[in-house]
Amino acid sequence: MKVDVRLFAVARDLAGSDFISLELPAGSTVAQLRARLSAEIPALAGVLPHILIAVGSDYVRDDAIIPAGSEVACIPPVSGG
Amino acid sequence: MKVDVRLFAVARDLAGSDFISLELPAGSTVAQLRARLSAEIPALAGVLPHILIAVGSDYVRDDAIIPAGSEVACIPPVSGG
Amino acid sequence: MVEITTAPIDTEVLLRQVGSPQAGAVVLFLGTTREFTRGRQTGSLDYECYPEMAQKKLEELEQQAQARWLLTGCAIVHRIGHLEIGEASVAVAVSTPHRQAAFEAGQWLIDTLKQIVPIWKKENWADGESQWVHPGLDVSPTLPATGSGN
Amino acid sequence: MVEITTAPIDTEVLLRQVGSPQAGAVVLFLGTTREFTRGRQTGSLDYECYPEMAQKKLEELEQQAQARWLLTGCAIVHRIGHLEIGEASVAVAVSTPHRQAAFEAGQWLIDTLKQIVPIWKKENWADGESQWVHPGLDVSPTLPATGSGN
Repeated sequence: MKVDVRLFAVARDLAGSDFISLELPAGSTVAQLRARLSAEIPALAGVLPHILIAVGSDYVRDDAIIPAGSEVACIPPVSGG
Repeated sequence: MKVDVRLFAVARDLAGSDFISLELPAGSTVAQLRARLSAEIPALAGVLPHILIAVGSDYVRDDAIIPAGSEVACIPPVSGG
Repeated sequence: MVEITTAPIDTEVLLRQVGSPQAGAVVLFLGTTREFTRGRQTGSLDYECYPEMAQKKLEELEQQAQARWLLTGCAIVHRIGHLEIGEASVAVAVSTPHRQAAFEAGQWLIDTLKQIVPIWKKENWADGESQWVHPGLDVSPTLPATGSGN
Repeated sequence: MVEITTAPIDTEVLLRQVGSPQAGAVVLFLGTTREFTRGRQTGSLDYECYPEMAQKKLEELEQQAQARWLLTGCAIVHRIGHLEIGEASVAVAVSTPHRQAAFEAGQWLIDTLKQIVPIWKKENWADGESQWVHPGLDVSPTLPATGSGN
Protein backbone atom coordinates (compact mmCIF):
# COMPACT_ATOMS: atom_id res chain seq x y z
CA MET A 1 0.00 0.00 0.00
CA LYS A 2 1.06 3.59 -0.56
CA VAL A 3 1.35 5.74 2.55
CA ASP A 4 1.83 9.51 2.44
CA VAL A 5 3.51 10.67 5.63
CA ARG A 6 3.12 14.33 6.54
CA LEU A 7 6.14 16.03 8.07
CA PHE A 8 6.08 19.09 10.31
CA ALA A 9 8.46 21.57 11.90
CA VAL A 10 11.99 20.19 12.35
CA ALA A 11 11.03 16.94 10.62
CA ARG A 12 10.00 18.86 7.51
CA ASP A 13 13.13 20.97 7.62
CA LEU A 14 15.37 17.91 7.99
CA ALA A 15 13.57 16.08 5.17
CA GLY A 16 13.40 19.15 2.97
CA SER A 17 9.78 18.32 2.17
CA ASP A 18 6.40 18.42 3.91
CA PHE A 19 5.58 14.82 3.03
CA ILE A 20 7.07 11.58 1.81
CA SER A 21 5.33 8.80 -0.08
CA LEU A 22 6.27 5.29 1.01
CA GLU A 23 5.26 1.93 -0.46
CA LEU A 24 4.67 -0.46 2.47
CA PRO A 25 3.37 -4.03 2.66
CA ALA A 26 -0.31 -4.18 3.67
CA GLY A 27 -0.59 -4.75 7.42
CA SER A 28 2.63 -2.88 8.22
CA THR A 29 3.05 -1.60 11.74
CA VAL A 30 4.15 1.83 12.90
CA ALA A 31 7.51 0.31 13.86
CA GLN A 32 7.99 -0.83 10.29
CA LEU A 33 7.03 2.62 9.07
CA ARG A 34 9.66 4.15 11.36
CA ALA A 35 12.35 1.84 9.97
CA ARG A 36 11.45 2.82 6.41
CA LEU A 37 11.42 6.52 7.27
CA SER A 38 14.86 6.21 8.82
CA ALA A 39 16.18 4.42 5.74
CA GLU A 40 14.59 6.81 3.23
CA ILE A 41 15.50 10.02 5.10
CA PRO A 42 18.77 9.46 6.98
CA ALA A 43 18.64 13.05 8.29
CA LEU A 44 15.54 12.06 10.27
CA ALA A 45 17.14 9.07 11.98
CA GLY A 46 18.53 11.05 14.93
CA VAL A 47 15.24 12.70 15.88
CA LEU A 48 12.87 9.87 14.98
CA PRO A 49 12.93 8.32 18.49
CA HIS A 50 11.49 11.64 19.76
CA ILE A 51 8.81 11.81 17.09
CA LEU A 52 5.30 10.47 17.65
CA ILE A 53 3.34 8.96 14.81
CA ALA A 54 -0.26 9.92 14.25
CA VAL A 55 -2.65 7.84 12.18
CA GLY A 56 -5.99 9.43 11.33
CA SER A 57 -5.15 12.37 13.65
CA ASP A 58 -4.61 10.16 16.71
CA TYR A 59 -1.34 9.21 18.34
CA VAL A 60 -0.58 5.50 17.92
CA ARG A 61 1.88 3.06 19.43
CA ASP A 62 4.64 1.36 17.51
CA ASP A 63 2.77 -1.98 17.41
CA ALA A 64 -0.30 -0.44 15.77
CA ILE A 65 -1.11 -1.62 12.26
CA ILE A 66 -1.54 1.13 9.69
CA PRO A 67 -4.87 0.77 7.86
CA ALA A 68 -4.68 1.27 4.11
CA GLY A 69 -5.62 4.76 3.04
CA SER A 70 -5.09 6.34 6.44
CA GLU A 71 -3.48 9.71 6.96
CA VAL A 72 -0.11 9.36 8.68
CA ALA A 73 2.00 12.13 10.19
CA CYS A 74 5.27 12.64 12.04
CA ILE A 75 4.69 14.72 15.17
CA PRO A 76 7.87 16.16 16.69
CA PRO A 77 7.56 17.28 20.34
CA VAL A 78 4.88 19.97 20.33
CA SER A 79 5.47 23.53 21.50
CA GLY A 80 2.17 25.33 20.99
CA GLY A 81 0.46 27.42 23.60
CA MET B 1 -13.14 60.18 73.88
CA LYS B 2 -15.75 60.30 71.12
CA VAL B 3 -15.72 57.39 68.71
CA ASP B 4 -17.74 57.34 65.50
CA VAL B 5 -18.42 53.76 64.45
CA ARG B 6 -19.31 53.16 60.81
CA LEU B 7 -21.92 50.50 60.12
CA PHE B 8 -22.32 48.55 56.90
CA ALA B 9 -24.72 46.14 55.24
CA VAL B 10 -26.85 44.19 57.74
CA ALA B 11 -25.34 46.12 60.66
CA ARG B 12 -26.49 49.39 59.13
CA ASP B 13 -29.92 47.98 58.39
CA LEU B 14 -30.33 46.64 61.95
CA ALA B 15 -29.14 49.93 63.48
CA GLY B 16 -31.16 52.03 61.05
CA SER B 17 -28.14 54.30 60.59
CA ASP B 18 -24.75 54.17 58.88
CA PHE B 19 -22.88 55.28 61.99
CA ILE B 20 -23.19 55.68 65.74
CA SER B 21 -21.28 58.09 67.95
CA LEU B 22 -20.15 56.65 71.26
CA GLU B 23 -18.46 58.34 74.20
CA LEU B 24 -15.83 55.92 75.56
CA PRO B 25 -13.17 56.27 78.26
CA ALA B 26 -9.70 56.94 76.81
CA GLY B 27 -7.81 53.65 76.49
CA SER B 28 -10.93 51.60 75.88
CA THR B 29 -10.48 48.26 74.17
CA VAL B 30 -12.41 46.79 71.27
CA ALA B 31 -14.13 44.44 73.74
CA GLN B 32 -15.42 47.45 75.64
CA LEU B 33 -16.56 49.02 72.39
CA ARG B 34 -18.48 45.84 71.56
CA ALA B 35 -20.22 45.90 74.94
CA ARG B 36 -21.28 49.51 74.40
CA LEU B 37 -22.50 48.80 70.87
CA SER B 38 -24.60 45.93 72.17
CA ALA B 39 -26.11 48.12 74.87
CA GLU B 40 -26.78 51.10 72.60
CA ILE B 41 -28.17 49.09 69.69
CA PRO B 42 -29.91 45.96 71.08
CA ALA B 43 -30.83 44.92 67.52
CA LEU B 44 -27.09 44.42 66.83
CA ALA B 45 -26.48 42.14 69.83
CA GLY B 46 -27.36 38.93 67.99
CA VAL B 47 -25.00 39.48 65.07
CA LEU B 48 -22.19 41.27 66.90
CA PRO B 49 -20.24 38.06 67.63
CA HIS B 50 -19.99 37.59 63.84
CA ILE B 51 -18.87 41.15 63.20
CA LEU B 52 -15.21 42.10 62.96
CA ILE B 53 -14.05 45.50 64.16
CA ALA B 54 -11.70 47.57 62.02
CA VAL B 55 -9.65 50.44 63.40
CA GLY B 56 -7.92 52.64 60.87
CA SER B 57 -8.97 50.23 58.07
CA ASP B 58 -7.30 47.20 59.68
CA TYR B 59 -8.98 44.32 61.47
CA VAL B 60 -8.17 44.33 65.17
CA ARG B 61 -8.58 41.86 68.02
CA ASP B 62 -10.83 42.39 71.00
CA ASP B 63 -7.92 43.23 73.32
CA ALA B 64 -6.67 46.06 71.08
CA ILE B 65 -6.86 49.56 72.52
CA ILE B 66 -8.66 52.11 70.39
CA PRO B 67 -6.48 55.17 69.78
CA ALA B 68 -8.27 58.50 70.15
CA GLY B 69 -9.37 59.94 66.81
CA SER B 70 -9.20 56.65 64.95
CA GLU B 71 -11.76 55.54 62.42
CA VAL B 72 -13.71 52.54 63.67
CA ALA B 73 -16.04 50.30 61.67
CA CYS B 74 -18.25 47.24 62.09
CA ILE B 75 -17.47 44.68 59.37
CA PRO B 76 -20.10 41.97 58.97
CA PRO B 77 -18.94 38.82 57.12
CA VAL B 78 -17.89 40.03 53.68
CA SER B 79 -19.43 38.79 50.45
CA GLY B 80 -17.69 40.69 47.69
CA GLY B 81 -16.17 39.12 44.64
CA MET C 1 -3.63 48.96 39.84
CA VAL C 2 -6.69 48.52 42.00
CA GLU C 3 -10.01 50.23 41.50
CA ILE C 4 -13.51 50.29 42.96
CA THR C 5 -16.03 51.60 40.50
CA THR C 6 -19.72 51.77 39.72
CA ALA C 7 -18.99 51.48 35.98
CA PRO C 8 -19.06 48.22 34.00
CA ILE C 9 -15.68 46.48 34.04
CA ASP C 10 -13.68 46.94 30.83
CA THR C 11 -11.65 43.75 30.39
CA GLU C 12 -9.75 45.09 27.37
CA VAL C 13 -8.32 47.88 29.50
CA LEU C 14 -7.36 45.43 32.24
CA LEU C 15 -5.61 43.06 29.83
CA ARG C 16 -3.68 45.97 28.32
CA GLN C 17 -2.64 47.12 31.78
CA VAL C 18 -1.14 43.78 32.78
CA GLY C 19 0.52 43.12 29.42
CA SER C 20 4.31 43.10 29.40
CA PRO C 21 7.11 41.90 27.08
CA GLN C 22 8.33 39.89 30.10
CA ALA C 23 4.98 38.11 30.45
CA GLY C 24 4.38 34.68 28.98
CA ALA C 25 1.04 34.18 30.68
CA VAL C 26 -1.98 36.27 31.57
CA VAL C 27 -4.82 35.01 33.76
CA LEU C 28 -8.02 37.00 33.99
CA PHE C 29 -10.69 36.02 36.50
CA LEU C 30 -14.18 37.47 36.28
CA GLY C 31 -16.80 36.99 38.93
CA THR C 32 -20.19 37.20 37.28
CA THR C 33 -23.66 37.34 38.80
CA ARG C 34 -25.48 33.99 38.63
CA GLU C 35 -29.17 33.67 37.99
CA PHE C 36 -29.71 30.78 40.42
CA THR C 37 -28.24 30.21 43.87
CA ARG C 38 -29.20 26.92 45.48
CA GLY C 39 -32.25 26.80 43.23
CA ARG C 40 -33.51 30.28 44.07
CA GLN C 41 -33.70 32.85 41.29
CA THR C 42 -31.87 36.15 41.62
CA GLY C 43 -33.28 39.23 39.89
CA SER C 44 -30.34 41.55 40.46
CA LEU C 45 -27.64 42.38 43.00
CA ASP C 46 -26.45 45.43 44.86
CA TYR C 47 -22.88 45.70 46.11
CA GLU C 48 -21.66 48.13 48.71
CA CYS C 49 -18.26 48.61 50.29
CA TYR C 50 -16.37 50.43 52.98
CA PRO C 51 -14.50 52.51 50.42
CA GLU C 52 -11.32 53.54 52.27
CA MET C 53 -10.71 50.10 53.79
CA ALA C 54 -11.65 48.18 50.65
CA GLN C 55 -9.19 50.26 48.62
CA LYS C 56 -6.46 49.74 51.22
CA LYS C 57 -7.03 45.98 51.44
CA LEU C 58 -7.04 45.60 47.66
CA GLU C 59 -3.73 47.48 47.49
CA GLU C 60 -2.29 45.22 50.18
CA LEU C 61 -3.41 42.13 48.26
CA GLU C 62 -1.80 43.42 45.08
CA GLN C 63 1.48 44.13 46.87
CA GLN C 64 1.51 40.73 48.54
CA ALA C 65 0.88 38.94 45.25
CA GLN C 66 3.56 41.02 43.50
CA ALA C 67 6.10 40.02 46.14
CA ARG C 68 5.11 36.37 46.30
CA TRP C 69 4.80 35.56 42.59
CA LEU C 70 6.99 38.25 41.01
CA LEU C 71 4.14 39.41 38.83
CA THR C 72 4.88 41.36 35.68
CA GLY C 73 1.43 42.94 35.92
CA CYS C 74 -1.56 43.02 38.29
CA ALA C 75 -4.94 44.73 38.15
CA ILE C 76 -7.98 44.29 40.39
CA VAL C 77 -11.30 46.01 39.79
CA HIS C 78 -14.40 45.59 41.92
CA ARG C 79 -17.66 47.00 40.75
CA ILE C 80 -20.21 48.22 43.30
CA GLY C 81 -23.76 49.47 43.03
CA HIS C 82 -26.54 47.78 41.08
CA LEU C 83 -25.71 44.79 38.84
CA GLU C 84 -27.89 42.75 36.55
CA ILE C 85 -27.54 39.00 35.98
CA GLY C 86 -24.51 38.08 33.90
CA GLU C 87 -22.55 41.25 34.65
CA ALA C 88 -19.06 41.05 36.14
CA SER C 89 -18.77 42.24 39.73
CA VAL C 90 -15.03 41.68 40.03
CA ALA C 91 -12.04 41.23 37.76
CA VAL C 92 -8.55 40.07 38.71
CA ALA C 93 -5.86 40.11 36.03
CA VAL C 94 -2.25 39.05 36.51
CA SER C 95 0.66 38.42 34.19
CA THR C 96 3.80 36.40 34.88
CA PRO C 97 6.70 34.97 32.89
CA HIS C 98 5.36 31.40 33.33
CA ARG C 99 1.78 30.24 33.57
CA GLN C 100 1.73 28.28 36.83
CA ALA C 101 2.39 31.45 38.82
CA ALA C 102 -0.35 33.33 36.97
CA PHE C 103 -2.96 30.72 37.89
CA GLU C 104 -1.77 30.55 41.49
CA ALA C 105 -1.64 34.32 41.96
CA GLY C 106 -5.02 34.85 40.28
CA GLN C 107 -6.69 32.25 42.45
CA TRP C 108 -5.04 33.48 45.64
CA LEU C 109 -6.11 37.05 44.89
CA ILE C 110 -9.77 36.25 44.35
CA ASP C 111 -9.89 33.76 47.25
CA THR C 112 -8.33 36.27 49.64
CA LEU C 113 -10.38 39.19 48.31
CA LYS C 114 -13.53 37.23 49.09
CA GLN C 115 -12.32 36.57 52.64
CA ILE C 116 -11.10 39.97 53.77
CA VAL C 117 -12.05 42.91 51.56
CA PRO C 118 -15.02 44.79 53.09
CA ILE C 119 -17.49 44.53 50.24
CA TRP C 120 -20.99 43.13 50.61
CA LYS C 121 -23.62 41.99 48.22
CA LYS C 122 -27.37 42.07 48.58
CA GLU C 123 -29.37 39.52 46.62
CA ASN C 124 -32.54 40.94 45.15
CA TRP C 125 -34.43 37.70 44.68
CA ALA C 126 -36.78 37.41 41.75
CA ASP C 127 -39.67 36.85 44.20
CA GLY C 128 -39.24 40.39 45.57
CA GLU C 129 -37.29 39.73 48.76
CA SER C 130 -33.87 41.27 49.31
CA GLN C 131 -31.19 39.88 51.56
CA TRP C 132 -27.64 40.80 52.54
CA VAL C 133 -25.23 37.94 52.01
CA HIS C 134 -23.10 37.43 55.11
CA PRO C 135 -21.45 33.99 55.11
CA GLY C 136 -21.94 32.26 58.44
CA LEU C 137 -24.66 34.68 59.45
CA ASP C 138 -28.34 33.88 59.06
CA VAL C 139 -29.81 37.11 57.78
CA SER C 140 -33.56 37.46 57.53
CA PRO C 141 -34.76 38.56 54.14
CA THR C 142 -36.51 41.89 53.92
CA LEU C 143 -39.20 42.94 51.53
CA PRO C 144 -38.15 45.99 49.54
CA ALA C 145 -41.29 47.82 50.66
CA THR C 146 -40.31 47.55 54.33
CA GLY C 147 -36.87 49.04 53.70
CA SER C 148 -34.15 48.28 56.22
CA GLY C 149 -34.58 46.76 59.62
CA ASN C 150 -35.34 43.38 61.00
CA MET D 1 -15.89 26.56 20.41
CA VAL D 2 -12.35 25.91 19.23
CA GLU D 3 -10.54 27.81 16.52
CA ILE D 4 -7.16 27.96 14.83
CA THR D 5 -6.57 31.29 13.17
CA THR D 6 -3.92 33.57 11.77
CA ALA D 7 -5.80 36.64 13.04
CA PRO D 8 -5.10 38.40 16.35
CA ILE D 9 -7.12 36.90 19.19
CA ASP D 10 -10.16 38.96 20.18
CA THR D 11 -10.63 38.43 23.91
CA GLU D 12 -13.91 40.36 24.01
CA VAL D 13 -15.47 37.88 21.63
CA LEU D 14 -14.17 34.95 23.67
CA LEU D 15 -15.50 36.34 26.95
CA ARG D 16 -18.89 36.94 25.36
CA GLN D 17 -18.93 33.39 24.02
CA VAL D 18 -18.37 31.77 27.43
CA GLY D 19 -20.71 34.11 29.32
CA SER D 20 -23.84 32.50 30.78
CA PRO D 21 -26.49 33.36 33.36
CA GLN D 22 -25.48 30.07 35.06
CA ALA D 23 -21.84 31.16 35.33
CA GLY D 24 -20.45 32.68 38.50
CA ALA D 25 -16.85 32.57 37.35
CA VAL D 26 -14.92 33.09 34.13
CA VAL D 27 -11.24 32.31 33.77
CA LEU D 28 -9.37 33.51 30.70
CA PHE D 29 -5.81 32.36 30.08
CA LEU D 30 -3.66 34.08 27.48
CA GLY D 31 -0.27 32.79 26.40
CA THR D 32 1.80 35.75 25.22
CA THR D 33 5.14 35.86 23.48
CA ARG D 34 8.00 36.72 25.85
CA GLU D 35 10.94 38.87 24.85
CA PHE D 36 13.52 36.85 26.78
CA THR D 37 13.86 33.07 27.18
CA ARG D 38 16.68 31.96 29.47
CA GLY D 39 18.41 35.30 28.86
CA ARG D 40 18.25 35.14 25.07
CA GLN D 41 16.26 37.79 23.21
CA THR D 42 13.46 36.78 20.87
CA GLY D 43 12.64 39.01 17.89
CA SER D 44 9.44 37.27 16.80
CA LEU D 45 7.83 33.84 16.57
CA ASP D 46 6.25 31.70 13.91
CA TYR D 47 3.68 29.04 14.77
CA GLU D 48 2.63 26.20 12.54
CA CYS D 49 0.22 23.35 13.09
CA TYR D 50 -1.08 20.12 11.65
CA PRO D 51 -4.48 21.68 10.99
CA GLU D 52 -6.83 18.68 10.90
CA MET D 53 -5.29 16.98 13.93
CA ALA D 54 -4.88 20.20 15.94
CA GLN D 55 -8.56 21.01 15.39
CA LYS D 56 -9.57 17.49 16.39
CA LYS D 57 -7.41 17.47 19.53
CA LEU D 58 -8.68 20.89 20.61
CA GLU D 59 -12.26 19.66 20.21
CA GLU D 60 -11.47 16.57 22.26
CA LEU D 61 -9.94 18.74 25.01
CA GLU D 62 -13.02 20.94 25.07
CA GLN D 63 -15.33 17.93 25.32
CA GLN D 64 -13.27 16.34 28.08
CA ALA D 65 -13.23 19.56 30.10
CA GLN D 66 -16.97 20.03 29.58
CA ALA D 67 -17.63 16.56 30.93
CA ARG D 68 -15.19 16.75 33.84
CA TRP D 69 -16.00 20.23 35.18
CA LEU D 70 -19.55 20.78 33.89
CA LEU D 71 -18.52 23.99 32.17
CA THR D 72 -21.17 26.55 31.32
CA GLY D 73 -18.91 27.81 28.53
CA CYS D 74 -15.60 26.97 26.87
CA ALA D 75 -13.61 28.56 24.07
CA ILE D 76 -10.09 27.82 22.86
CA VAL D 77 -8.32 29.81 20.17
CA HIS D 78 -4.80 29.21 18.94
CA ARG D 79 -3.17 31.69 16.63
CA ILE D 80 -0.64 30.47 14.08
CA GLY D 81 1.64 32.26 11.63
CA HIS D 82 3.89 35.19 12.50
CA LEU D 83 3.64 36.79 15.95
CA GLU D 84 5.44 39.77 17.42
CA ILE D 85 6.55 40.07 21.05
CA GLY D 86 3.66 40.65 23.47
CA GLU D 87 0.99 39.19 21.20
CA ALA D 88 -1.23 36.35 22.42
CA SER D 89 -0.61 33.01 20.74
CA VAL D 90 -3.31 31.12 22.61
CA ALA D 91 -6.44 31.89 24.60
CA VAL D 92 -8.45 29.53 26.79
CA ALA D 93 -11.69 30.80 28.31
CA VAL D 94 -14.02 28.80 30.54
CA SER D 95 -17.01 29.64 32.68
CA THR D 96 -18.45 27.63 35.56
CA PRO D 97 -20.99 28.16 38.34
CA HIS D 98 -18.20 28.28 40.96
CA ARG D 99 -14.67 29.57 40.61
CA GLN D 100 -12.55 26.62 41.72
CA ALA D 101 -13.70 24.59 38.72
CA ALA D 102 -12.95 27.47 36.35
CA PHE D 103 -9.34 27.70 37.53
CA GLU D 104 -8.89 23.94 37.42
CA ALA D 105 -10.42 23.54 33.98
CA GLY D 106 -8.51 26.51 32.54
CA GLN D 107 -5.21 25.21 33.84
CA TRP D 108 -5.88 21.65 32.72
CA LEU D 109 -6.83 22.84 29.23
CA ILE D 110 -3.68 24.88 28.66
CA ASP D 111 -1.42 22.27 30.30
CA THR D 112 -2.86 19.49 28.16
CA LEU D 113 -2.95 21.61 25.01
CA LYS D 114 0.77 22.21 25.40
CA GLN D 115 1.40 18.48 25.76
CA ILE D 116 -0.63 16.98 22.96
CA VAL D 117 -1.94 19.46 20.37
CA PRO D 118 0.26 19.37 17.24
CA ILE D 119 1.33 22.99 17.10
CA TRP D 120 4.95 24.12 16.97
CA LYS D 121 6.69 27.40 17.44
CA LYS D 122 9.86 28.66 15.88
CA GLU D 123 11.84 31.25 17.80
CA ASN D 124 13.27 33.95 15.59
CA TRP D 125 16.05 35.11 17.88
CA ALA D 126 16.99 38.78 17.83
CA ASP D 127 20.52 37.77 16.73
CA GLY D 128 19.17 36.43 13.44
CA GLU D 129 19.06 32.69 14.15
CA SER D 130 15.80 30.78 13.95
CA GLN D 131 15.04 27.56 15.79
CA TRP D 132 12.13 25.17 16.13
CA VAL D 133 11.16 24.58 19.74
CA HIS D 134 10.81 20.85 20.41
CA PRO D 135 10.94 20.11 24.14
CA GLY D 136 13.33 17.28 24.87
CA LEU D 137 14.92 17.56 21.45
CA ASP D 138 18.14 19.48 20.84
CA VAL D 139 17.45 21.30 17.59
CA SER D 140 20.27 23.10 15.82
CA PRO D 141 19.50 26.69 15.02
CA THR D 142 19.37 27.70 11.40
CA LEU D 143 20.23 31.06 9.89
CA PRO D 144 17.27 32.45 7.94
CA ALA D 145 19.49 32.83 4.85
CA THR D 146 20.27 29.09 4.78
CA GLY D 147 16.60 28.17 4.74
CA SER D 148 15.45 24.87 6.15
CA GLY D 149 17.39 21.78 7.04
CA ASN D 150 21.03 20.95 7.43
